[in-house]
Amino acid sequence: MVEYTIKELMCIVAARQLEDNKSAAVGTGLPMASAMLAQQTQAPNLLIAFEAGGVAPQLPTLPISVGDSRTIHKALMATTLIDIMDIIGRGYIDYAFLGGAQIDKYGNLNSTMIGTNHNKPKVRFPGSGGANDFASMAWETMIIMDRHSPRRFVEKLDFLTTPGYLDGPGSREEWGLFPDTGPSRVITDICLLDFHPKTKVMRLIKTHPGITIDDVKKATSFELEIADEVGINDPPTKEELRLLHEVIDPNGLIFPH
Amino acid sequence: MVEYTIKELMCIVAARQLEDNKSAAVGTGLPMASAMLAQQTQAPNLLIAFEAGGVAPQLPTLPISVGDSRTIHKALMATTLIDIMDIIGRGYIDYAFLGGAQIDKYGNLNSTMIGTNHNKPKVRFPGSGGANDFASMAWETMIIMDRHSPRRFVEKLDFLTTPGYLDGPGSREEWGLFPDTGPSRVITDICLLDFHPKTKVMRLIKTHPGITIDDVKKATSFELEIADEVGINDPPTKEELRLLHEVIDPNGLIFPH
Amino acid sequence: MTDGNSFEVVFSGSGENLCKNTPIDAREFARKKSRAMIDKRMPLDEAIKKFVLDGEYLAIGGFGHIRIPMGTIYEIVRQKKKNLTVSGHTAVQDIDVLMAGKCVSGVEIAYVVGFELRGLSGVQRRQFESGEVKMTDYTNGTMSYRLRAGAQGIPFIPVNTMLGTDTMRHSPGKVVKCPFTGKKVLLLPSLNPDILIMHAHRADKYGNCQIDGHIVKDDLQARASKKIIVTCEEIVDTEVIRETPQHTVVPYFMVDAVIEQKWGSHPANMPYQYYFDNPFTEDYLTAGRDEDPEVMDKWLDEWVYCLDNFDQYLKKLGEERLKKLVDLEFLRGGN
Amino acid sequence: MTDGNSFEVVFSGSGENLCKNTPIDAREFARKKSRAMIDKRMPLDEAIKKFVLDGEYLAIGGFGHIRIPMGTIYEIVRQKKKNLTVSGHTAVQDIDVLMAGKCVSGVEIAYVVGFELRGLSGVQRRQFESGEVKMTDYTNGTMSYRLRAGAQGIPFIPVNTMLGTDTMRHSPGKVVKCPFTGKKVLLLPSLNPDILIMHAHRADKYGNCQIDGHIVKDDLQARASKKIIVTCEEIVDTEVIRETPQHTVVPYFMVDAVIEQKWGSHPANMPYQYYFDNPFTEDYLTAGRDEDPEVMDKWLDEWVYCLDNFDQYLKKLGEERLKKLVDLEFLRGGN
Repeated sequence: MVEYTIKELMCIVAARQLEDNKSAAVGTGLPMASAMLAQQTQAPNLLIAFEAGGVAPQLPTLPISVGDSRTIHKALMATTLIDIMDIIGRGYIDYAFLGGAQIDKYGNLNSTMIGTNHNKPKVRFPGSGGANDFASMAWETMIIMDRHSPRRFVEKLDFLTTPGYLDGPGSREEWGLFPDTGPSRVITDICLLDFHPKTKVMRLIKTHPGITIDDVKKATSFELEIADEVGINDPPTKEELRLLHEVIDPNGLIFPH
Repeated sequence: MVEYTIKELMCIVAARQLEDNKSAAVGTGLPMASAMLAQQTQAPNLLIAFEAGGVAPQLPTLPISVGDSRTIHKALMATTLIDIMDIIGRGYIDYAFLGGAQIDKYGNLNSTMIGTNHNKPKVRFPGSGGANDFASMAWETMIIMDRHSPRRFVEKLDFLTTPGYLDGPGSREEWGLFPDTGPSRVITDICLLDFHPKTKVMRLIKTHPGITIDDVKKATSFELEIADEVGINDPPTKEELRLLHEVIDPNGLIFPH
Repeated sequence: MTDGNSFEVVFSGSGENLCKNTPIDAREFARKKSRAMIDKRMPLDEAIKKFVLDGEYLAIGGFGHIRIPMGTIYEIVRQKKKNLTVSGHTAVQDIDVLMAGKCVSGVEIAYVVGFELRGLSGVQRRQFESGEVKMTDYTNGTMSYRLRAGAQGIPFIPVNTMLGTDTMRHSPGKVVKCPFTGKKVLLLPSLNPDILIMHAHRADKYGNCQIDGHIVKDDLQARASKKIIVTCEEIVDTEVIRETPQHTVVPYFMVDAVIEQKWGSHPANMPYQYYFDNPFTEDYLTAGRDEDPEVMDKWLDEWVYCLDNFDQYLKKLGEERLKKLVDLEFLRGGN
Repeated sequence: MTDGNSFEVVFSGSGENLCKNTPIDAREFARKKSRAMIDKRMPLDEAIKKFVLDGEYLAIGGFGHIRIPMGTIYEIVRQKKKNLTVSGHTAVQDIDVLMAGKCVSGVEIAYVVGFELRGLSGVQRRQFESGEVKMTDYTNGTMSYRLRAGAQGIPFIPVNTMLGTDTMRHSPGKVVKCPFTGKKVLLLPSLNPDILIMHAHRADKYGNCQIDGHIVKDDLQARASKKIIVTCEEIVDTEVIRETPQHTVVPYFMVDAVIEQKWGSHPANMPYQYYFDNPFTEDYLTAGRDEDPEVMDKWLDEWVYCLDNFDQYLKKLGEERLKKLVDLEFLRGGN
């Protein structure tokens, strides 16, 4: 049996969600590694765009930042941040690929603060960065949450930084967000979720190996939708792990050897 | 005595109006030639910008168009039309330098049509081009009108393409145009005019040699302000004419030999 | 939704927005395009057949007589496309030939009819003055601002120009007070053309385009438009594009067709490559100014209809003539 | 003014616009600058004394750890500037050093506190969580859109993002229905910073700046800001600029001071020149995370206050260390 870490599994499960011939705007860390892995596996024609202006680089190694010079290495275009935002607004980006600190049942994300007073937060996080823009304007949002726990999968966010389905069905449209957009997948350290097409509530579709449906329910503060048939994510293949360590992150920036 | 044509005189009188260390956005033809002449005479530091994106070129010869490759020849910047517009909107351009088919007493210009029905004009002219943008947003507008006649200096324009002082004092501000902007000079084939600081009505300040105040009044359909002392424009100097023919327009594009 | 403020509209223009696309339509269209690097080379006539449809709203790259896609313009005329609405953002010989070919039923005008220093066009005067072609007037700045809004995917944009003029009154613009500062601004609807035709210095076969010199507005037009046909002086290997990614003006995933067409802007000026063919344009203008419209029809017969394609047009021009335009561009032997 | 329509404001956010400049203020300021080509070279300390004033709104070029003007940042700290409001458009080590030096009283936030993959900053957490520094939240996209509006000279801009979120509720934005299409959009106030500090690859002595690679947002920041201090890796002859005018990102007439400062972005990444100095940043972060704030003060003593200028800082780093960053940038010898 192949040995792997949960972080590797998350990255690999996330990569498997990306279809070929689509495009992704990716954040730092796991989203970036997942998109790169997808290009090496089932989605060779996946177009990757970086917030700071890099479009379709030939990434020599994992960038440490969404702006670093790796993101424009032999790129097809090196442009501006606002041009990337416009390109997303014009409908050319299929996947926004993000993380967050807290998430609610509608896939709304908090990456701004913990606490109740915005002027004096208990913990101050980075804020939106480009996440709100990506999740507002890309067709689908893919979310990676690295610890699935009741404190992170909450009934009510301390701050709604980035839109999921807001208050539920129809709510994005009511506020003026583009039609037919919103989160489509959540990848955590214990499972894979999507959103119920009618209720727009997060729905468990696959657990990671060794995890039960009940484990997931216990790790979640809100009531999840559960798919009629909950599958189990295949563990990483040798080839997926090889690509991750040898091609995507040879220096062990995210995945130490 | 030096021989000259009226067109040469107009270009030279216009050039003399431009101060050093200022900037001008120029249209095709006489405005372009005047700005280039000013650079060769009293305004060596005059910055010239062209609508299509050329900023401060070293013009090898008179461009035939505000976009042609001469306008970016050894330029300091070759950018976009919208960037030039933004630069004007941000207050970096002192002079908009334009022409038109009709003008009224407030310095409003018509370059759109003759007739009463916009959908079926008697004569269709080019329209605004960048003129309305320039005259709306630059600090001062300099206007060259190549035939001073009652049909061109009219009480009421057939179409108000480009703003002067609109309906008179305060009218630009009332419509939301930037404060402290508007036309400052009109150069015609018979005289030089400015605008009365209070009434904003066009005011005769200098005639061309051999022209009387009465000639100007007769050539104008509306009632002009007349300066307390109306001067006479100095005829072109030999040096001004030499520069025009040898340096600015050696190929005789505007000023045939 | 806590606030009941409103935002007074102090003026509404009477003009018609001749482009019916909204940013949401443009998004839906973009969604269907593949993000894969696909070889998009095809013959120009095939590209026009496939992507330029009667009744569409057409945007044209370049400016005035600079870097305009004349090869594509001639082919549209040759195929007798009808009822195009054209974005007239300093439109000169490009729109003139389209109108001579009776392809145009509406124009959003910033600058038309004029050939800058060369005077007015007879073809355009006849068609505009007879009322047979619809017109809505704007300015060069506001046409760019409308494209910038279309490129951003917002339905309108505030501008500081056109205020108080008949250009504003005959546009669809609305004057409002800024809810933050009270300053009045004009709101204009965004613009998302159906199709852009443009001519670049180089592109790869997937459609990554680079332009040398001033971009003018091709970047905005590309981002705002639904479809793009690119002709270019040279098709290059993608590695060439990847060497200077900062130089890429249009990325491949926006582009539908790529055609190598050397001299594709003749008789216009291709910066750093060739200058205007002024005698050609003068002859063309003279034909159009003739009171007898058959004189222009004869010109079109000779230079468009009787030729199968742009290569035949170039052959008819002859190498000597084209070579001279290169000399002019590089200031060898007079203006 | 013929129409009585209105334009409903369906939501108004509660946030404060921390920048008080309007586009009209910015215009008045621009009017007074000379358009002449004047030698604007001066020592960095003099430029900061002259152009960065206590209480001003500061914009910083570059992005995250890329092309940020660190030499200028250290000098601002050395001069103990106070009560700056900073535009936090993916602000990382730049804003962190300013906050460590107690120069900052307010931040318009798109991204702060985080060092991307490297984790959170102790310095920023302490100052934000204590409430001593004012915050208004935005996003990277909307901060750029606000700058685009400031660059255009319009007082607000519609955007398609932030709608329905707390980011919107805590901003000064207003949601309205588009008067042309009925679609709801968020209006945000434009942004015209008092001063931009930026680091370019090259500039001439008049301030014409060129940047290699992705421009990120320096072009917009330059056009929106009242004053600009440029440091650059190399001051070049104006003829070099004139050879590739398409490459010019900021024209001279916007710029107030030009300083040649090789390695001016250290420890950040200068594309095509040098990569991150990761151990340096890690050491810095570790100092900031110490519960004892004196640890950071000691760091500042060592690397800022006890040095007279950036050249001494470079000397302290040593040539070997800097040379290694060039190797890293060109992928010689590992990441």
